[in-house]
Amino acid sequence: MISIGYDLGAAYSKVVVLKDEKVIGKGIAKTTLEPMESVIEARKAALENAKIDEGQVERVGVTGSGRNLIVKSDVSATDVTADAAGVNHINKEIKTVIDVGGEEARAVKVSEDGKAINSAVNDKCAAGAGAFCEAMARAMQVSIGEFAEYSLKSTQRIAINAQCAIFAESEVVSLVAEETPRQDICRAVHDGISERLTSMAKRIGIEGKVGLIGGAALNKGLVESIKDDLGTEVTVLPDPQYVSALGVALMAANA
Amino acid sequence: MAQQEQKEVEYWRWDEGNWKDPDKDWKDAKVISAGVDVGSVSSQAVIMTDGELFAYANTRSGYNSRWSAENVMKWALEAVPGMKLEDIHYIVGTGYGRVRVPFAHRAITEIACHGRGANFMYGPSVRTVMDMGGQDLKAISVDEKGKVLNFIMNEKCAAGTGRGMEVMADLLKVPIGKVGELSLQIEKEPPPVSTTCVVFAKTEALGLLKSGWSVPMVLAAYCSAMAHRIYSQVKTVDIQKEFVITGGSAKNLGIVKRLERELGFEIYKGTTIDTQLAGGIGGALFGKALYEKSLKK
Amino acid sequence: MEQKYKTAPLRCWNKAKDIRMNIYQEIAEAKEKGKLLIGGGAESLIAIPSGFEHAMLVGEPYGAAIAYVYRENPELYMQIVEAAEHAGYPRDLCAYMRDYLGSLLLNKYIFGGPFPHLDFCLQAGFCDTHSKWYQIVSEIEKIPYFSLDLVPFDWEIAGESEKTKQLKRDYIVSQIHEAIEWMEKTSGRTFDDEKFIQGVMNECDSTSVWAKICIANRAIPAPLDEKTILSLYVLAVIGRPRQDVADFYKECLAEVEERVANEIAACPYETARIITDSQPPWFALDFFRLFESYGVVSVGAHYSFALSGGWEYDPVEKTWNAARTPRERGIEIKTRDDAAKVLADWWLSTGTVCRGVRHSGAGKIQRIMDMVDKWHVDGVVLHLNRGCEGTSMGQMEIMQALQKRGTPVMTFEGNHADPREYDEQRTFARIQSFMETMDLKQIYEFKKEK
Amino acid sequence: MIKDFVDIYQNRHAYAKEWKRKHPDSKVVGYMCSYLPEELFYAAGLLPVRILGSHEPQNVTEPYVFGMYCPFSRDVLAQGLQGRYDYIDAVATAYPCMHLGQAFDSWTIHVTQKYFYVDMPNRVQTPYAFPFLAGRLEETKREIEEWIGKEISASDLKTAIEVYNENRSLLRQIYELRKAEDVPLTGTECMHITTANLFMDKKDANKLLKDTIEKELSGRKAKTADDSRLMIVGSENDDIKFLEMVERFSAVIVNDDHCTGSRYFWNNVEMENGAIESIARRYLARPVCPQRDYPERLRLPHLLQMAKDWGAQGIIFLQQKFCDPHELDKVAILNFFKEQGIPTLYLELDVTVPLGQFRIRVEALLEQLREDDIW
Repeated sequence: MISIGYDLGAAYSKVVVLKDEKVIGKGIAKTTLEPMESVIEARKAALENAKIDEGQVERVGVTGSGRNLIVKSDVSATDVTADAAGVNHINKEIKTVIDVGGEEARAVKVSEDGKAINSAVNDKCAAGAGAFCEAMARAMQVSIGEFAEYSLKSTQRIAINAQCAIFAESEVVSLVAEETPRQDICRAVHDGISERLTSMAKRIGIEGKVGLIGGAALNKGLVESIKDDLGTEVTVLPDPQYVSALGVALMAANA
Repeated sequence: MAQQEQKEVEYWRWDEGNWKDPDKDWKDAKVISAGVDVGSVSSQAVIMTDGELFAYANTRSGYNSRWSAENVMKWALEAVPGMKLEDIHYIVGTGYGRVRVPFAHRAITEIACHGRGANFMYGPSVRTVMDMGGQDLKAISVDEKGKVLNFIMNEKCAAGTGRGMEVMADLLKVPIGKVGELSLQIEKEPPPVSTTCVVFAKTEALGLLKSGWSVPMVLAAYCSAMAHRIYSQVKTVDIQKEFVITGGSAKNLGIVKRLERELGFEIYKGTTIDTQLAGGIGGALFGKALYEKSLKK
Repeated sequence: MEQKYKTAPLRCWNKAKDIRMNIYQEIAEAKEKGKLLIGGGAESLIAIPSGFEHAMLVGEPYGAAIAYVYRENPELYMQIVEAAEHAGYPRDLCAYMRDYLGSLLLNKYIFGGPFPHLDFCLQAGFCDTHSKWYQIVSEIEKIPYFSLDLVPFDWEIAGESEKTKQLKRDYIVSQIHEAIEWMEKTSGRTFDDEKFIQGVMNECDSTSVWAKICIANRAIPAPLDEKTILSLYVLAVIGRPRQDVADFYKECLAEVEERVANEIAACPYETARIITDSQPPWFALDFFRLFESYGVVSVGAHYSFALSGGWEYDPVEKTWNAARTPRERGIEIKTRDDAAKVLADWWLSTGTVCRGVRHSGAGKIQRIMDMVDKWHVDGVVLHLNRGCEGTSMGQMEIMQALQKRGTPVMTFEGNHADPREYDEQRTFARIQSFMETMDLKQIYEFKKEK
Repeated sequence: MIKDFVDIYQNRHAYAKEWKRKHPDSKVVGYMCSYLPEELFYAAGLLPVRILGSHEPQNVTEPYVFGMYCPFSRDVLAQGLQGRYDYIDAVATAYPCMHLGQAFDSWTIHVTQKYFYVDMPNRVQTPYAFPFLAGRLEETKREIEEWIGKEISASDLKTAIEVYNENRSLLRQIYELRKAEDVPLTGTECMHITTANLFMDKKDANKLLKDTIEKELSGRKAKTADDSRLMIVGSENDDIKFLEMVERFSAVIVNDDHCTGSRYFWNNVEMENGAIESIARRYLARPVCPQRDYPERLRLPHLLQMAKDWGAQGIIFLQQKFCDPHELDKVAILNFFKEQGIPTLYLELDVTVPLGQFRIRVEALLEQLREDDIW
């Protein structure tokens, strides 16, 4: 059984190809002004990576805010359900998942059998999403990578008080003006985002192991802040940005 | 990810540069004063001779205010052969980095400086000054001397600021200077975007393009949303004519025209001076006054 | 999939609509008809002015009506809500109040014409906003203002002492007398005790019968869905002391019981039942229809049950029944003072909205759990209402309690009277996830009503 | 001495624990609103301590409190959830406002089961509020007696009232000193005193206050006549960091209208025949919190009088983000001072203050006040 899963988010399109519940191909592409462009590019990459052609795909699953772009599918599910299915397949011990996408962040409680029991989503403000980091990195004139590295070197804690990505820049600027060490500012930004993420998780109640998925899970600085906030171990799942796509591919296979 | 972005063309970048009045010689001046406006997005250094505009530089702020201040001042001086920093009698620092201008004699808020600067640029009839800066919106009501009577600033949300427009320009691959006119090249005014939150507006803009909107339409929708937000902000101070705009976004006709529609009257545009210089000019004028005061003592 | 149950439109629905429009018409014409026109809030013991020929513009439902305008005329709505913001009232304040103030400041009556000029405001404060709301209104309108202080009973499980209860009764009774004398002085009109007594009796009848209607909705299939309930409960909110309203509810109860007897369902596909809490986003009730496309019917809300209902606690069964009216208890009301005492006690002991605002803890949780059991509820939807922090009291605690108990619960942030703070796309997405977590499949495609 | 108050402000819990060690057979009651008649509890030999936030970012309250409720109420609840007040034996409040009410309800569910709740009337302007409150206080007295298992005697009450009255008078004295041209203590120092006082046994506090007035404040000059004189008005505020920032400029805060400041102690209990009645009258007559200021607006003349008597040139309106009662008074107050020609600045407080964004607003206000200087 070969199934394909699409996770069409606001910032990226992610595609996963499964053969008998094993990942055989992955593809990712940045969303552009031309909607289908990134979908096609990501699918192409995934199929090439899986070394199969489209004809061999038996089942199709779609999730993500852009899921209506794919007209014909066997399963269409919200990110919450796809997250739960994907996480549970990779690591059964994880009962609470935090998914940090480009503009959306969510926390999902997962049942024994990989169903979503409960979930919370970040509200209308983008603070607490990946885009926040990008804006901050830009204000600091460093790359996302360096941004995370700096934050790990931080020695003192400061609180950044701003709920808005762009406006937090001015807090950052005034911190810089006060000649606060760069690494502490980076840490403060990560703490700020982490605070919002963990708040969400706490609203639905944290149980079992905590897993982290979504592109921002690759940001070591953020992961560190989240660990501190929760005071527990946090597992970053392999290929975190593909977990939703994997989940919905699974659901398609079992549909 | 961010690295990739940096390779791409930076559409948000506006022209930087420096200028000197060819017909003036600073050696004839009794008082040479300067205002250095270090903002969160851009920095300006303005040099005035006996209270008249003489030279300036305008550049992007670095993340370290001190460097930005030194850098922009250096640039302004480069425009003036032979002038050295020490030749300037009094320097006022203003803007976010005002306390970090190493060579400034005094720091004064951009609120006071924009009030004073607008008074110089547009004349004593100015009553309301709207500073549309990089991350702040400031509505300032002033008297005939340009003295601040009351002011309001946006809290905790940068929606409707110049910085947001830069992100839009970047997203739609339109040079920032062209955004305004392009947004006016439409048959019919589209409904404004529902959110001016920079991050969400991005998604919304993408959505609109997907549903077949043209780039000018999207820009129009974003400009009118920004204009509306700006209007709601100024509405809380009592708006009086003449109403002028300072700061970078004043150059964006797409916003200005739509703001006029909301206000129901024309925004006063009687100046030839670059609106981004208002803060620096105000600073330089305070510098002159403070220097003369110090002589009297 | 064919329908599980037969369904039929509610016969008395149009009558409800007419009574509502009449009331707003009477308000518009009050002046030329020589009646007093009074402004105030829904929980303001609106039976008190019954002793006068009067009409009352009740603030909350009027705010809701303004929010509803957003559907047909978003521009007009924006003008109104922004008028209040431009006057300096922050956006996180009570959305009903902001809509109301905007309409007043623009002098636009949402049902046409200028904002009707009020003779005075008579208001009762039970949340942080109400007494200030009408203070601001009377300052803008330069009219007299009287505000009662309503200190509600605590929930029964708190075991409040009889002496404290008596103090609260006395406090309200003396304020009712104070209010009546004040109104006579301010208006120069004489107060008719007979009419007042009738108003109080009607108030008790209307609210007691409404509770019976809610109880009838325990039946499976549910004879009423929440969207319908919301268009019925509003009559009590704006006119419970009126004869026509009291009579209407008796008629309505009869029809609902008839529906129960004949298994006539509100939702022909009923497979699961939910309740909600706090006011819904009035301008976007479509989300109830999205639920129905999954065979999910909302059978009510603590909010609509409590605001219009008179409930009596049964300490033995630890549950709430329809309160017995003074008539049913054989209490005779002869004088103004009798009526004041009955009204005060009725409000204190049978109303559960205000006590939920002052004491949100264990008591409100107990009430919600009771509803979950008695109305056979499979899931609870909590509207985290940015527009009304009073009805949002205790909601997060309720969510925790439901999770402990294993009852599926969904929250969504929104605003009952400010569309700018309600994101329909995201709310629909959350509902879909919620349905997926409840393992429910969509039965038919949902189309948004125009 | 001031530094002792600073020390108690910073180590409030150490103080209470020490007090408990010294009074082994007595109890501590944490309370949430300045309308709580502390005299009743003090008369019973209990120590009432105000529960305030710690101004640290936190999210332990997230599961229990709706996001629209004010940062202060969340910060207060957070203290309980984090076990900082683990030494209190009961929690108490007079009806505060919805947000703090939520913090109280959640506190009784998750932190301290034993509670006292006083139905403080809102309509303090009606004569019928008095018999209600007096009766309610009799009940509270009875509840306390049942809890501690002994009667509160008339003389206990009398002493408690005397101690609290003395405390109020001493604080009032300190505020009187702030009328001077060269203010003997900064607003920051004063806030340390008034706030620390909320955590203290008033007998200790009174001693310390006397010493400070006699030994430290006489002849002291903390600020000079050139500094701009400001008054702060608004909701709960013990935001030392903000005051420090303001007073780092050439400015001094000379008075306030906050429930942790002047509203707490402005008026004494006037002893009449009955102690309980006298207490009830005091709480009905005290400077009001906005949601109790109707139908008449009694705050406006009171604030103006304070501004005049203390020579405040400008007013900073400091309000907890999302605080409805204060937002409902905001328009009236700002317009009122505009008519009076006194410049105002309106700021929203959060758990931590965005100093970067506030500094410029404060500086601009001060520039506005300094006629002669740059203009």
